[in-house]
Amino acid sequence: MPVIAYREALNQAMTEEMERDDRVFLMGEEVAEYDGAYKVSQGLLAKFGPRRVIDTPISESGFAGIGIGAAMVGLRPIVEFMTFSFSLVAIDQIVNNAANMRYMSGGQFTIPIVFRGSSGMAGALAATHSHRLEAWYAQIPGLTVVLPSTPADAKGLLKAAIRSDDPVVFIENEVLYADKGEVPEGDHLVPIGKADIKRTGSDVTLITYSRSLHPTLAAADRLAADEGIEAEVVDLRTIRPLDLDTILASVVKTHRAVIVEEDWPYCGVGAGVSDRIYRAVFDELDAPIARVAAKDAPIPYSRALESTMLPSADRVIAAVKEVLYRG
Amino acid sequence: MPVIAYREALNQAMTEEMERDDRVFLMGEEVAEYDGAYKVSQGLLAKFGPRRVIDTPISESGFAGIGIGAAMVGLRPIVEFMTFSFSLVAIDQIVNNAANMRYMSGGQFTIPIVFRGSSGMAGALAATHSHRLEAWYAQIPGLTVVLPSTPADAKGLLKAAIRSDDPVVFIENEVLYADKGEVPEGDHLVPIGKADIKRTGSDVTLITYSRSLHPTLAAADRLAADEGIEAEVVDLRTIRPLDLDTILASVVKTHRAVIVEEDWPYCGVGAGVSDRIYRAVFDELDAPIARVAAKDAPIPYSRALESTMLPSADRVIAAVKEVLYRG
Amino acid sequence: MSQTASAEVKPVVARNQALSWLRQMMLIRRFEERSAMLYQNQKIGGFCHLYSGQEAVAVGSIGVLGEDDYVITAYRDHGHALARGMDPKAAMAELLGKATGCSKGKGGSMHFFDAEKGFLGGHAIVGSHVPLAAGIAFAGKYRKEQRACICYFGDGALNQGCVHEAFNMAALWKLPVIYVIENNLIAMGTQLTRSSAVLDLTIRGGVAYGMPGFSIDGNDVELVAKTTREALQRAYAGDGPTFIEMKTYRFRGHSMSDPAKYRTKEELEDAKAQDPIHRFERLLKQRGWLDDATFERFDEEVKHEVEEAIEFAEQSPLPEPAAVYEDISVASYLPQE
Amino acid sequence: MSQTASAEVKPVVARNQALSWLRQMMLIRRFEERSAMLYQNQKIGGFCHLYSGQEAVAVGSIGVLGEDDYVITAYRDHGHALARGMDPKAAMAELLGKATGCSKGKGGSMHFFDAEKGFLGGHAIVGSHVPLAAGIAFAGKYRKEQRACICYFGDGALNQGCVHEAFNMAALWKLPVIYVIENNLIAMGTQLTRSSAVLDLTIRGGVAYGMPGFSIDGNDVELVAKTTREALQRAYAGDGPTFIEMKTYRFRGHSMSDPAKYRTKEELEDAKAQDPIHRFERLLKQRGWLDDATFERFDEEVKHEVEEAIEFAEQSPLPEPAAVYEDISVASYLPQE
Ligand SMILES: Cc1ncc(C[n+]2csc(CCOP(=O)(O)OP(=O)(O)O)c2C)c(N)n1
Ligand SMILES: Cc1ncc(C[n+]2csc(CCOP(=O)(O)OP(=O)(O)O)c2C)c(N)n1
Ligand SMILES: [Mg+2]
Ligand SMILES: [Mg+2]
Repeated sequence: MPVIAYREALNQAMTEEMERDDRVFLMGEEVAEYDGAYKVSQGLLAKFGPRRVIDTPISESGFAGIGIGAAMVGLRPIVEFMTFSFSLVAIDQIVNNAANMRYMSGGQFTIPIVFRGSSGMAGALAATHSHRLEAWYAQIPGLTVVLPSTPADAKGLLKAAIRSDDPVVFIENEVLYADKGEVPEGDHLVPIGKADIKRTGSDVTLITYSRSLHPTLAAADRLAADEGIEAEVVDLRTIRPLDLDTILASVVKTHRAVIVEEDWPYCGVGAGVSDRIYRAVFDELDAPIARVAAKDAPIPYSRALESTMLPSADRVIAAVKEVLYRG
Repeated sequence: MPVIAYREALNQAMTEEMERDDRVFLMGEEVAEYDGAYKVSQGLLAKFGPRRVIDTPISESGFAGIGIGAAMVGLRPIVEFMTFSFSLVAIDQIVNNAANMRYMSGGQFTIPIVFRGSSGMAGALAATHSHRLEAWYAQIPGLTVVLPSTPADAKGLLKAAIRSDDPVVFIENEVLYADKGEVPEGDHLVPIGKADIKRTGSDVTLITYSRSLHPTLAAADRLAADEGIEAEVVDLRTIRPLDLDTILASVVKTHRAVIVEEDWPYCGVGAGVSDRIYRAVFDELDAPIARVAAKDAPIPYSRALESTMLPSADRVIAAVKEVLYRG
Repeated sequence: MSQTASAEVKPVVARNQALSWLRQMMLIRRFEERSAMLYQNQKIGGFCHLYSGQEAVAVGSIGVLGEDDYVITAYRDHGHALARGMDPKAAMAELLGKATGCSKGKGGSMHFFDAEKGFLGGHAIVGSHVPLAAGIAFAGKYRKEQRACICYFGDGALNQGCVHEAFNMAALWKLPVIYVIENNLIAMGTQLTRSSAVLDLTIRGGVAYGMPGFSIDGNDVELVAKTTREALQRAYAGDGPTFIEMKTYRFRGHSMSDPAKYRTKEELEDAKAQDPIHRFERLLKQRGWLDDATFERFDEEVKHEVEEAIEFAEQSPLPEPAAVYEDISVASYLPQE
Repeated sequence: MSQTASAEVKPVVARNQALSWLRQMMLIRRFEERSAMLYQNQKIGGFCHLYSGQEAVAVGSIGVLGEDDYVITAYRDHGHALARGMDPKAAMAELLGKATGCSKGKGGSMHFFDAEKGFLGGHAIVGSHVPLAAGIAFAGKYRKEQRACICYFGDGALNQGCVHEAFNMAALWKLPVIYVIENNLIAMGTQLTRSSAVLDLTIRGGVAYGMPGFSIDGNDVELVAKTTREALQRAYAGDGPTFIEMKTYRFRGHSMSDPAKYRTKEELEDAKAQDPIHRFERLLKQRGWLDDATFERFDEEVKHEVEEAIEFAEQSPLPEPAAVYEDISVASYLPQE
């Protein structure tokens, strides 16, 4: 299987789907002539021309709305946010128009659109440019929220997202763009709404998604090597709808869980997932579910501070020891 | 003590604080000549004149930003959103400018501003006009988030919010505006960050805030009368920072908890609070924490449907029976 | 580029068309009057914004569209929906929150939809549908169809930022969209003079983006039709968007809960003297196209039609409780509870 | 209302002032050149947007402000901060993420702040500070102070909706704000022709809101000063906002990570031939206000100053880990973890 980078996997997904379906087009800041701020759309303008690969002004609310309007009448837009931090100025469109339209029209209009772009703490970008908004989007009925962690998932999930008839918030991670991995060629689809066990284990369940998968896997390896603790790592991949079945099957097996994410801890995805686990299998839990998340502070510029915000393998290991009641 | 309506309590708070401090002013749509879309600012223009009570165009992002700018240089704005549903178009200003400014400037600028307005399912307003955004704001470090449930709290908390040197998101509820209650005259202040036990009990802890307090109290009365179950009702009042001490003291006493709110269940305040309870006092809980929240769907127009979304006393009672393992 | 189109070039349509427009305006008026009563009787809930006084705008402009063109508007949407041919029964049932409503009772007054008629809603966040309109027009251009989108919004909406973002892109990309600002001189209780730094709105909406801009009497249904038709031709020809300010007046409060204390009785009386329905009635009579009997007949017919709609709505079932979870997604919906 | 101010009226300031402006421009240039190197050595992280080529805008306009006036800008903020008198040490320490930085290492390149100097930031969400500027000006008016706010932003920012919302209110309420668009003809990789439906930006920013609008050569520091001073007088007099398009050019890529493939070498060379620093140097020499020795001395001085700043920054401590939780709120902060 070819080994390619996460950004190329995304590029392949868009290329293949655009070849397959003329209704699919890409729109956003710098996606065309610049080949994408992060080069995810490299070569697409050359291949598909300016009708289908469209540079926009810095008007997120406007072009998100244009995408939604186009989707109302049957096109299938991919709208790129240079980063999801900038989706804050367009969030009314996403929530009130993309997510609500089908409902408010009694099912008459569907919005087959993908909002995609990078996200997270990408390295000294400071408070305005490091948002992780997945919990906000996950709260909204009508949206599907996907966060791939590997190149293969990135390709398969983006293809599935583009084929979805519902609005999908597809959140990439800037730090992952250069990550390489095996990616099936051609029609590789990963189903939306299915979590993936990225490592099996029996002692504790580590639940994570996106970039945080990587320190989590690193922690699992070290736990196995150093402590003989076998952690099962569940990569959520889709956080709305949540694949609760996969999570519960693992927790029922291990009786202990840690949730690892890059977001703030209060009222975020981690809390949302932990609440659902408790309500489903409270009696199966031998310890409270531990959390590894960003510190509850705006994201600082200085790397010296920023690095302490991120979930690290060390922090994951400490949390695992906590739920295993091991000093 | 005089009995006045929630809206009058808010009006008193603004009036008193504006009398006390010339830096305080009110700005928003229809706050002046119209006396407020919900009459919360009734009479303020007449009393304070157009310098301090300012009608704006329909430009939420713009006037939120104007408020923040004015706060940067020492004024103390009250910015009214006609409803918080409309804060979606201004949320970038609130998150990136109001909440982050102090941090990003290394403490040089403070933003003493209050964003206030109604919220929630106000009766057949449908999906775009019924948002409950408290969980989103509660997630943001740098913001204080307050939701009063009674006229007395409305007055005391709004006065405290106006005197706060930090940005406060002050979320009222349209359905509560006409509710009456005893409200102390003059300098009545309710501390931010303190929950309030609105009813004592020993069998179960009911945690709630804003409008949902009322069906919760009704449920508690019926539970006592019909079933001999004594519920303790904790009104959070402030959801950021959360008064975890008060919550935990109650849960440690009752060993069971139900969280009642008008918001969607996934990744919201209820999940955020339950996660923190479990992590603090897991071993004290005799049952998983139950949730009563809006159904996970956009808010429908038809009252026939909308009414089923709201937390009702019946739903609270059912949840209490669940955590008490009573059929 | 701001131009005041002259009102002389009438008649712009044949007699039958003109009569049907008059009748449509009367239907809308009657529909609104009865809606007001039903609201007062609490049969209709939520926010209900009536269109009375502005009928010439919707009827004259939608009247010249092709079947394939699209219509999108704000929350004051009953008039546009009916002008586009929505069945009054489905409209009234929606107001009553019934399963047979045009949005199955889920949208309500502010969120009417009718996919079959190319009526793309009723949108209640001020200004938020203005980008949608550009996107709808974009799709037409993308598919190389001859298809335009007409988009209505109020004078107050010009103060929402996304409106300007959309104007710029619509103009930059020459999208086939017709932007109609229904300038009724007020946004809720805020007079235009207190909300806009510039009072000639074609400057803010047209000139600023290099769009052809027109400011016309929106209570003159034929002038509305003529100006819209020209804009439609520009759209079809690939010449891009047009901005039309249509000056009008709303007879009712902003919504049913607004006592409208911000204006005097005299102001309202003066405006009603310019009632677009009566103006058109008089004109058609002068022209010899309408007689009293026909007018009376129209009046009876629309009354009957609206009563039938009410009857239908009243008799219709409420949505089933399970409907809460329907129409959320095309994929089978899994509530996250 | 769009006017092209003429460039004849020089000199607009006394010799000492002019020399200090030249020196300031040189300081900024040097600061940026060294920042670029430090970025390449990974001493500076994140996004770093250099100001080289645009110095005349910041220096000429800030140069005529009073001490009490306020300055606010976007993420390309080093030049404005230094022009306003920020200590290069604090600026450089910020870039290096040090505790001694102007924002204690928490803001970084895009978020410089200096309360003492009335420098209200560095703001990185495009357009988002444009409403803040109106609010800052609002406060001055509210307190009846003679105090204006100058606000810089790029040509690309004109496409953000909140900018238009702010323009309208600033004009409507006659706020003492000076809006300066630094039109360097490009936003990241998007040329103005591909982002704006109208190329005369005074139409979109001035005319559309009834603000006096000027379009000037932003590389002419004295013209910049003169035009700004007139705007300042309008602001002080209570005549409201002014919109000034200053045409300029950035010599560097959009940020340090941009190879700037969207332009030719020739285009860049042509622009550099118009380097505002060299233009001003030549002018001052022609005028007899500057000799080679003084220029050399300035060059040495600013080099030294920047090296000192780097030295200071390098030697400064990183923020303590506990600093993560500091400066979040005035009330004692309780992390919600
Ligand atoms: C973003 C947003 N802000 C505020 C409101 C509340 N609101 C609804 S209609 C309206 C007035 C709109 O006036 P205008 O655009 O002139 O339209 P008209 O009602 O006159 O038809 C306001 C303030 C809203 N729906 N959305
Ligand atoms: C809302 C938002 N969208 C996108 C970006 C990413 N971005 C940063 S600067 C920039 C270009 C801005 O160009 P312009 O306003 O002309 O200023 P210049 O960089 O030329 O000084 C873009 C797209 C952002 N920071 N904020
Ligand atoms: Mg209006
Ligand atoms: Mg630029």
